[in-house]
Amino acid sequence: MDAEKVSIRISWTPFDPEAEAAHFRRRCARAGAIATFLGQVRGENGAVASLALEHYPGLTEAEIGRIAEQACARWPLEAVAIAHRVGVMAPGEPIVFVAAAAAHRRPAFEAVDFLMDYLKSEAPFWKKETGADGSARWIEPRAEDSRDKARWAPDASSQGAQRAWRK
Amino acid sequence: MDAEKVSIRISWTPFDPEAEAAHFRRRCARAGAIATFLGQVRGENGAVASLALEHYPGLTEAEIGRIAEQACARWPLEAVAIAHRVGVMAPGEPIVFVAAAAAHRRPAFEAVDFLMDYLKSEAPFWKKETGADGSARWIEPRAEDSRDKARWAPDASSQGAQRAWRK
Amino acid sequence: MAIRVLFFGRLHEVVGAREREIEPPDWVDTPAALIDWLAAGDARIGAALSAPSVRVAVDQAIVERDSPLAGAREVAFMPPFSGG
Amino acid sequence: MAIRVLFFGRLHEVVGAREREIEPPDWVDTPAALIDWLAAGDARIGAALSAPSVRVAVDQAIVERDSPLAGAREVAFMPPFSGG
Repeated sequence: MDAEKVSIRISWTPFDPEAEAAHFRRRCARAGAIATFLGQVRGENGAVASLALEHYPGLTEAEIGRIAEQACARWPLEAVAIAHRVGVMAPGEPIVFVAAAAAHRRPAFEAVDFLMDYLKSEAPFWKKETGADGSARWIEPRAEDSRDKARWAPDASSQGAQRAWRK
Repeated sequence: MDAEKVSIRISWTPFDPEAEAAHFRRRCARAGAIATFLGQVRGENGAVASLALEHYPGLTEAEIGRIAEQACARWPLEAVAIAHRVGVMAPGEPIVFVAAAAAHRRPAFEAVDFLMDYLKSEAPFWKKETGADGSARWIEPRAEDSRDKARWAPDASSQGAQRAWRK
Repeated sequence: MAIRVLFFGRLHEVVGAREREIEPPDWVDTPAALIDWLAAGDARIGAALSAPSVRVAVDQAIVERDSPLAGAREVAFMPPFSGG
Repeated sequence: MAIRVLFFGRLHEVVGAREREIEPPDWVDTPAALIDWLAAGDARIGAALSAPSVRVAVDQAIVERDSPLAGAREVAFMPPFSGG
């Protein structure tokens, strides 16, 4: 993996998305375009009390590394950062932060979009939501998540997949 | 315009993208998804000395407001922020910061992508680049920028335009 | 009545000014007529302001070149935008 | 040789453990055979581990259920991922 380009962090404690963003920006001050995504725990108007995320230490980092490598092979990226929280989180807390830097905006946008679709369904994380009423349920990928990921297949007709980016 | 949802800022002095992001996040702590884009002045390996951006005070804010309104009508957004620098900038300095918050990630991504395409070609800004050799040139939209914007037309076949988002 | 005319981007370099206070004659009743009047004696200015890519705003609203100019206080000539 | 078996997500609730140290007999030479052995006497465990949506990793590499298990130190059963 291109270790200079890719940074991956799994955190058991809350992380500060703006600190991650500032750190990332210092790594790629010459990039014209930086796209980011931040996922936060949804409280669903009080219906959700907490979210527990578990992962498979070692394999999770390796699989995220593979996903980031695919993004770097597909788009001319200057840098990629992925921070992912594990453990028990309260509504409003950051779960995932993804950033991609490139010379121009389209590869940066598409890479972050791609990374999120793959983190959702190709990285070993498991989410359990506990409701305000004490009920707990494991969250499994939605049909929408598979459709989103299918956009990146080599033969997909979506604009995201059609563009060929050269390094 | 939905003034509670939309924040627009034109700045003659450098702005701090992470401060903008932190402020935005405080406004939408309940959003599950926040997508951002940051544009920075490209130095082109020393070929560019500075970038001067002019705007049309009053009309620029109004046109950005119209663009943000279109985004809010098209996607179920919780908040939108746009910060745009004007004046003379050095390579590496932030030019534009766009953020969109939504319950889920696709509307947030698509709104930021849309906002950038429209800011490029529908908001009254003009860029003049001064080279390290002292030469100056006005920057005009590239063919790519029109193609990018065309993706959002009602009859475009791109995935971005095909999806119908309901409030 | 006096009209303030603004020239943005490369147009201010062609015209040689960022803005002008003018008092045009009565026949100048549309942006198109204003271009003819401003360009009198300088074909380069005429060509620059008439380019199809140039947008015109009257009192901070983007309009067509044949819109009425009656009562306008501010007219702006805007070459292609390049924000973001 | 002892194998450490990991059960992630809802599987640890079905199995009743996050991990188990086991010493399976020689005929347990693939993840599929390991499932049969682990599920002996508990059809619910068998059904949960056999579900097509469950992925198997051997020594931190995702593999098919009929891959060889010889020499494996760690086997993980992983229900559908839900990261991000």
